[in-house]
Amino acid sequence: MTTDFNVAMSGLNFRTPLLTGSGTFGYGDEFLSLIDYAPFGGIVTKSLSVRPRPGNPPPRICETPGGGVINSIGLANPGVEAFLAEKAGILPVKETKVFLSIFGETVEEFVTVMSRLETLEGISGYELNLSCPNVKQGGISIGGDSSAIAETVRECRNITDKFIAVKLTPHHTQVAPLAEAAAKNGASALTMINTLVGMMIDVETRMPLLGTVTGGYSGLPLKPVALAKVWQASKAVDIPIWASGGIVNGLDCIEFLLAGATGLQLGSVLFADPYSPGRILEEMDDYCRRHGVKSVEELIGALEKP
Amino acid sequence: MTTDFNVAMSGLNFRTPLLTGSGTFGYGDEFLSLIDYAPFGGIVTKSLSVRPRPGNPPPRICETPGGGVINSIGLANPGVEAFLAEKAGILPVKETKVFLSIFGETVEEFVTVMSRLETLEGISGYELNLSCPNVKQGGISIGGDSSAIAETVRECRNITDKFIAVKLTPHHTQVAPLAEAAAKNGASALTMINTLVGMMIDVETRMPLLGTVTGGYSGLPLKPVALAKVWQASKAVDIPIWASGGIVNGLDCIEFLLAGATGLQLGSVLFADPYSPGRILEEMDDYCRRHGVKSVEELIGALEKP
Amino acid sequence: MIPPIAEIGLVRESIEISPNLWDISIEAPRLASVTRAGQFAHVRVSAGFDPFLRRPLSIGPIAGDVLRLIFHIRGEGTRLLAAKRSGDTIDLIGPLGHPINVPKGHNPIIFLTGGIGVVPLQILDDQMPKERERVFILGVRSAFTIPLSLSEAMQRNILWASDDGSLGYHGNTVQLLKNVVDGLSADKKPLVIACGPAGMLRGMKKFCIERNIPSLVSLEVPMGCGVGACQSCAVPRSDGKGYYLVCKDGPVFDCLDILLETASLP
Amino acid sequence: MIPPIAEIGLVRESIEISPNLWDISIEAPRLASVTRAGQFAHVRVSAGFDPFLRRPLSIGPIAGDVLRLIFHIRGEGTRLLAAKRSGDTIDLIGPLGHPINVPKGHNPIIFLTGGIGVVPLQILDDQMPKERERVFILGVRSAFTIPLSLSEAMQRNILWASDDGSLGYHGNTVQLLKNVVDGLSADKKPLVIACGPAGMLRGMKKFCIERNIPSLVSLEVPMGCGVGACQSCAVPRSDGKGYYLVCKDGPVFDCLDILLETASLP
Ligand SMILES: Cc1cc2nc3c(=O)[nH]c(=O)nc-3n(C[C@H](O)[C@H](O)[C@H](O)COP(=O)(O)OP(=O)(O)OC[C@H]3O[C@@H](n4cnc5c(N)ncnc54)[C@H](O)[C@@H]3O)c2cc1C
Ligand SMILES: Cc1cc2nc3c(=O)[nH]c(=O)nc-3n(C[C@H](O)[C@H](O)[C@H](O)COP(=O)(O)OP(=O)(O)OC[C@H]3O[C@@H](n4cnc5c(N)ncnc54)[C@H](O)[C@@H]3O)c2cc1C
Ligand SMILES: Cc1cc2nc3c(=O)[nH]c(=O)nc-3n(C[C@H](O)[C@H](O)[C@H](O)COP(=O)(O)O)c2cc1C
Ligand SMILES: Cc1cc2nc3c(=O)[nH]c(=O)nc-3n(C[C@H](O)[C@H](O)[C@H](O)COP(=O)(O)O)c2cc1C
Ligand code: FES
Ligand code: FES
Repeated sequence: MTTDFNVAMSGLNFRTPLLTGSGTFGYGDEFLSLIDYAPFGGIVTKSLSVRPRPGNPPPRICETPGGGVINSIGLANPGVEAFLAEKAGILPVKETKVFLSIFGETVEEFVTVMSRLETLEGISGYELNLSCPNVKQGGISIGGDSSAIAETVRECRNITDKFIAVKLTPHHTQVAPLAEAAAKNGASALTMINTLVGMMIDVETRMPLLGTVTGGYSGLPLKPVALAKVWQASKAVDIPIWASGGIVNGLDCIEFLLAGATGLQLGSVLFADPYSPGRILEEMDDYCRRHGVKSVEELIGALEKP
Repeated sequence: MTTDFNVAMSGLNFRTPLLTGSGTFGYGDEFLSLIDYAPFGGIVTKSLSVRPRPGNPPPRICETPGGGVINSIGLANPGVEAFLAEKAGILPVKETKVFLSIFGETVEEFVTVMSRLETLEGISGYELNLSCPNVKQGGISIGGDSSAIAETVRECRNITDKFIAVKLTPHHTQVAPLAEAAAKNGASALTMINTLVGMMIDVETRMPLLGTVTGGYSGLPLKPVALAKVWQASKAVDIPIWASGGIVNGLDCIEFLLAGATGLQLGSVLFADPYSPGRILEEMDDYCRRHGVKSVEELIGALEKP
Repeated sequence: MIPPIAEIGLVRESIEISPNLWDISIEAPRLASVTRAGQFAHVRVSAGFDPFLRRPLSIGPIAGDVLRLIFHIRGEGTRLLAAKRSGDTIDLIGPLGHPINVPKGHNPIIFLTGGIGVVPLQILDDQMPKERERVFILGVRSAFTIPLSLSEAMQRNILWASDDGSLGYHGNTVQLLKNVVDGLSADKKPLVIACGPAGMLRGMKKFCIERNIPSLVSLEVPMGCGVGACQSCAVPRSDGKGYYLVCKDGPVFDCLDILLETASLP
Repeated sequence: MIPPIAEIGLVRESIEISPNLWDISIEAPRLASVTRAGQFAHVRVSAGFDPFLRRPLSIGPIAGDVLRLIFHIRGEGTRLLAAKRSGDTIDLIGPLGHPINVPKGHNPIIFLTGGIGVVPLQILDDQMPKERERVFILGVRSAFTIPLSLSEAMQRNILWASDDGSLGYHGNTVQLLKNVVDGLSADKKPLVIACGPAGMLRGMKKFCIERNIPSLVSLEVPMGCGVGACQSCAVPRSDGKGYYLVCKDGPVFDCLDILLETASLP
C-alpha cells in the first residue's frame, strides 16, 4: 500500500484512522487469534459502568432486511472494579492504542469510573457513551441535553489529560449545541453516532424480536444518518470527528472522510467480517491511488460544494 | 377479501387504515388515471405554507443501498392562496377522505394557513408537519420542543373542529413529552414519523448527491425506527397513531398495527409501486385469514409481551 | 395530453448493441399506440425495493405494438434492466411528459444528439412529416460505440461526429453544429432540438444564443414519482420564478426558459 | 480451549437429505483437525452484508479434512447457504464454544436429540470411546424427515421417536426417554445430553430433575460475534447472577445452571 494512513488528532498520532466501535470488540482480546491489529489506529472497548450490569433480557440481537442489525445488550459489563481486577490485564495495549468507553447514569458515575481507570498504564484515552439507547437512564437522556453534556465533559476533563471522545446519539434535532457543549468543555473528539432506536416484530408470533422490544439499530441503514451527523458536527466544531455507523468498506470510509471525519469506527461489520480492517485499508488505498491522494488527511472535509 | 378493514379514529370512520404520506401523492390528482382510490381510507396532501416555496436547489432525490430514498424537496408548494385559487378544485374529495398537510415556520403561520383552508368544503382534516428536515426554520425545530408543539396544536384546535394529525420527527430522545403535548392540546392523531436526516456522497466527484447536502431519509431503512416510535407513542398517549416509514407490503402494515398504529401511510412506495394500495390490502387480508383475524382493529396494539 | 397509464410490457428481444448499451424491444400495445416523440416511461427495475425507485427512460422507436428502450448501463437499475430476457415482463408507466412540439416556420430542424441522447429524437424523426427538412447530428466516442443498429443508422441521414475521428467529423457535436449552421443559406431559419450530455447542451445553448437560433433541449434529472406529484425533478427557471418539473413540464424545454448553465444535470 | 481460527472452506458436496434439510461437506483441514464434539462454526452466508450477520452452525461429523454442516432452511441465511455448490467457498470461523465434557462415572450416556439437534451429538457419538455405553434417541416428525442419511442412521444404534408413529416409538422424545430410564436396572447412573427444540429441552429438564438425573443441553440463540465480544447470546443463569454467554460459556450447559424454563429460545 502506498497511501499514508497516519492521522493526527488532538495531540495523538494514529497509524490509521480505523478504530473499533464500542461494544463490538469486547475488551480487545477476543479477536487476537483471528486478526492482525496493525490496521487499527486504535480500539474502543465495551462501555464500563460503576456497578456490574447484567444486561437486558434476551433475545438481544436481530437483523432487519437491507443489512441492519438491532441489539439490546443493555451495556452488560462487569463494572469497573471487576474489570480492573480481571480484565485490565488483557487489554491489547501493545498491539494498538486503547480507548476505554465509559457509561454512567449521572455525571458522578462517569467521574467515578474514569478516576478508577486513570490508575491503568498504557491507555490512550476514553470515549464517553452519552448515547446508549438501551438503558432507561443516563446515556441517551444526558446525551440529548447540552448542559448535561457540558457538565459531564468538564468534570471528566478535570481528572484526566488523556484523549476524551464524546459519543452522541442521532436522536436530536440540532447537533450544533450538543457538539459545542462537548468541544468547549474539553472533548478531544466527537463520535458520531451511536445507534438509532429501532424495533422488529415477528408477525407470526406477534412478538418483538428483542426482549426489550426496542434496541439500537446499526449496520448499513445507519450510514446515511451517520454521514449527515458527521458533516453537521464537523461544521459546528473544530475538534476531530470519529465516524460510527454502517461502515463496511473502504468507499464508506472515503465518504466519511470527505464529510469531515478523522476517525472511522468499525462496528457491526466486525461480526460479519472480522477481517474487514485489512480489507478496508486496501480498498482505501486503491481509491487514493486512483485519485492521486497521497495521504488520507487530504480527504478530511474535502467534500465539494454542490 | 373477507377482512373488515374499517377503522374508527377520533370520531371519523375510515374504510381502510391506508393513507398516503404527505409529499408523495401531490394534491391527490396526479395518480387518478393510474390507480383506484378505493383502497385508501384517506389521503394526506403535500404540505402547504403561507407563502409559495420554490423548494431546494436540485438534485432533490437520491437512493441509498438497501432500499432507502433521500429527498430534499424543501416543501416546494404554491402557497395557500395559489392553492385555493388553482388546485383546491382538483382535490379528490369524492374518491376518498382528504387531509391537508400544513407547514409553518411559526405558530402564526400554521394558524394562518389553516384558517384559509377552513373555507374549503369536503375536507376531513389536517396534518401538521412539525418535522420537516429540509427547511432551516420551523418544522423540525418546533417539532423538537414540547411547549412549541403544545402551542401550535392548541392554536390550531381553536379554529377547527376537524381532525388534526400531528406529524413528529424521529430526532428526539424521548417521544412521550412531545406526544403528550400534542394529545393534551387537541390532536386527533399523531403521525410517527417524518424522515430521518440523511446524506450520500459520490466519492468519484466528491459531491453530495443532493443539492442541499442532507435530506430526508425514507424507505425500507426507516421502518425499524418508525416501528419503535409508533410503539413508544402508543404507550405514551391514547389518541390514534398514524404510522409512516418504510411501509411497502401488507406484513409491514401488520407489524405497525401490532405496534399500536391505527392509520398506515404509504409514502415512497407510491413512487416504485403506485398500485401498492390494492396489493397491500390483499396481503393484509391474506394474513388476517391465516390468523383468524376478522377485523384489522383486533390487531391494533396486539403485540405480545416478550 | 394523455394521462399516464400502467402497462405490463412483454420483452420481445434484448440486444447489447455496443458494450453496455442495450436495446430492449417490448410489446406494450397501449403505450405503443399513444406515445409521441419526446415522452418517456417510468420503468420498474426490481420486483422488490432495492433499488427503490423506478428509472425514467425515453421511449424509443415504435413499430406496431412494440416500443423500444435504449439505454446505457450506469448503475444497478440499468444493470437489472439489461438482465431482462425475451419473455420477461416489465412494469411501465407512461407516456410521461409532453410530446415535443416542433414550432412551425423553422427549417431545417437540426437534431443535435450525443450518445444515448439519440433515443427520443429517433422517434421524432420517425413521426415528423417526411417533407420537413432536417439535419440529424449524432456524436459518439468512436465508431465502435454507436447507440443504434447499423441498419437504423443507414436509414436515417446521419451526420456523425466522433471524439476519436473514427466516424464522420473529428470533434464534438457543437463544432459540427457550427459548421452545419455556417453552411446554411441566409434564408434558412434553423431550429435545434438537442438531447445528450450536459456539456453538449450547455455548449449548444451558448452557440444558439450567439447566433440567435431557437433551441429545445430534452433533460435528464433524477426522478421520484414521474407524474408531477413529488417535485423531485426540478430544474431552475431562467425567469427566477423557481423551478420547472422535468416530468410534468418537460422533459423538453425551450433553452431560454431554463437555467441550463447552473442546472445540476447528472 | 483452542482459540478460534479463520478458514475458507471448500464445498465438496451439498445434498438435500430431506425437504429443506441440507448436508454440506466442506474441506476445511485446519478446522477438521481441531474441532471437538459440541463446538460450532460461525458461517458467513453472504459475500455482502444483507443478511448482515454470520450464522452459527454446529460442526457435524468429521472425516479426515472434511467437516459437515447439517441444517434446516429457516430463513434467508440458511437459504443462501443451501445454494452453495461443490467448488464454492465458505468463510468459517471456528471451532467456537467449549467441547462437550462428558463427566465420568455415568452410564449409559443418553443422547436425546430432536430433528436437527442430532448434529452436534453425532460427532460426540463418533468421538466418545467405543466402550462407553450409550442410548441414542432421535425424535422426528415422520419417517420422511430424518436429519441424516440412511447409512448413517443404520450405523448408529438409534432409538427413533416420531410424532406420527411412522418410525419407531409413536410419541415425543421425552416420553421415550422416560421409557428408556424406566427400563434401566437400578445400579445405572444415566446422564442425558440433549439438543433439540426448546419444548423438548424443557420437558427433559423437568423429567430429569424429578428423577434426579444429571443432564446437559446444547443451546441455540441468536448471535452477533460468536467469540464472546458482544454479549448478544445471553441465557439467564439459575443462580440469579445474570447471564451466561452461549458462544463463550456454552453452547452446552448443565441444565441446573441455566433458567431453561424462562430462557427465550428461538
Ligand atoms: C426523461 C428521461 C429520459 C431518459 N432517457 C434515457 C434513455 O433513453 N436512455 C438512457 O440510457 N438513459 C436515459 N435517461 C437516464 C436514465 O434515467 C439513467 O441513466 C438511469 O436512471 C440510471 O439508473 P441506474 O440505476 O443505472 O444508475 P444509478 O446511478 O445507480 O442511479 C441512481 C439513481 O440516480 C438516478 N439517475 C442516475 N443517473 C440519472 C440520469 N442521467 N437521469 C436521471 N436519473 C438518473 C437513477 O434514476 C436512480 O434513482 C433518461 C432520464 C430521464 C429523466
Ligand atoms: C451453537 C449453535 C449451533 C447451531 N447448530 C445448528 C445446526 O447444526 N443446524 C441447524 O439447522 N441450525 C443450527 N443452529 C441454528 C441456526 O443458527 C439457525 O437456524 C440459523 O441461524 C437461522 O438463520 P436463517 O437466516 O436461516 O433464519 P432467520 O430466521 O432468517 O434468521 C434471522 C436471525 O436470527 C438468527 N436465528 C434464527 N433462528 C436461530 C436459531 N435457532 N438459533 C440461533 N440463531 C437463530 C439468525 O442467526 C439470524 O441472525 C445453531 C445455532 C447455534 C447458536
Ligand atoms: C452488539 C452491540 C453492542 C454495542 N455496545 C455499545 C456500547 O457498549 N457502547 C457504545 O458506545 N456503543 C455500543 N454500540 C454501538 C456501536 O459502537 C456503534 O456506534 C454502532 O453499532 C453503529 O456502528 P455500526 O453500524 O458500524 O455498527 C454497540 C453496538 C452493537 C451492535
Ligand atoms: C419526496 C418526498 C417528499 C415529502 N414531502 C413531505 C411533506 O411535504 N410533508 C411531510 O410531512 N412529509 C413529507 N415527506 C415525508 C413522507 O410523508 C413520509 O413521512 C416519509 O417519506 C416516510 O415514509 P416512507 O418511508 O413510506 O416514504 C416526503 C417524503 C418524500 C419521499
Ligand atoms: S418526478 Fe415526481 S414531480 Fe417529477
Ligand atoms: S455472540 Fe457475541 S458474545 Fe456471544
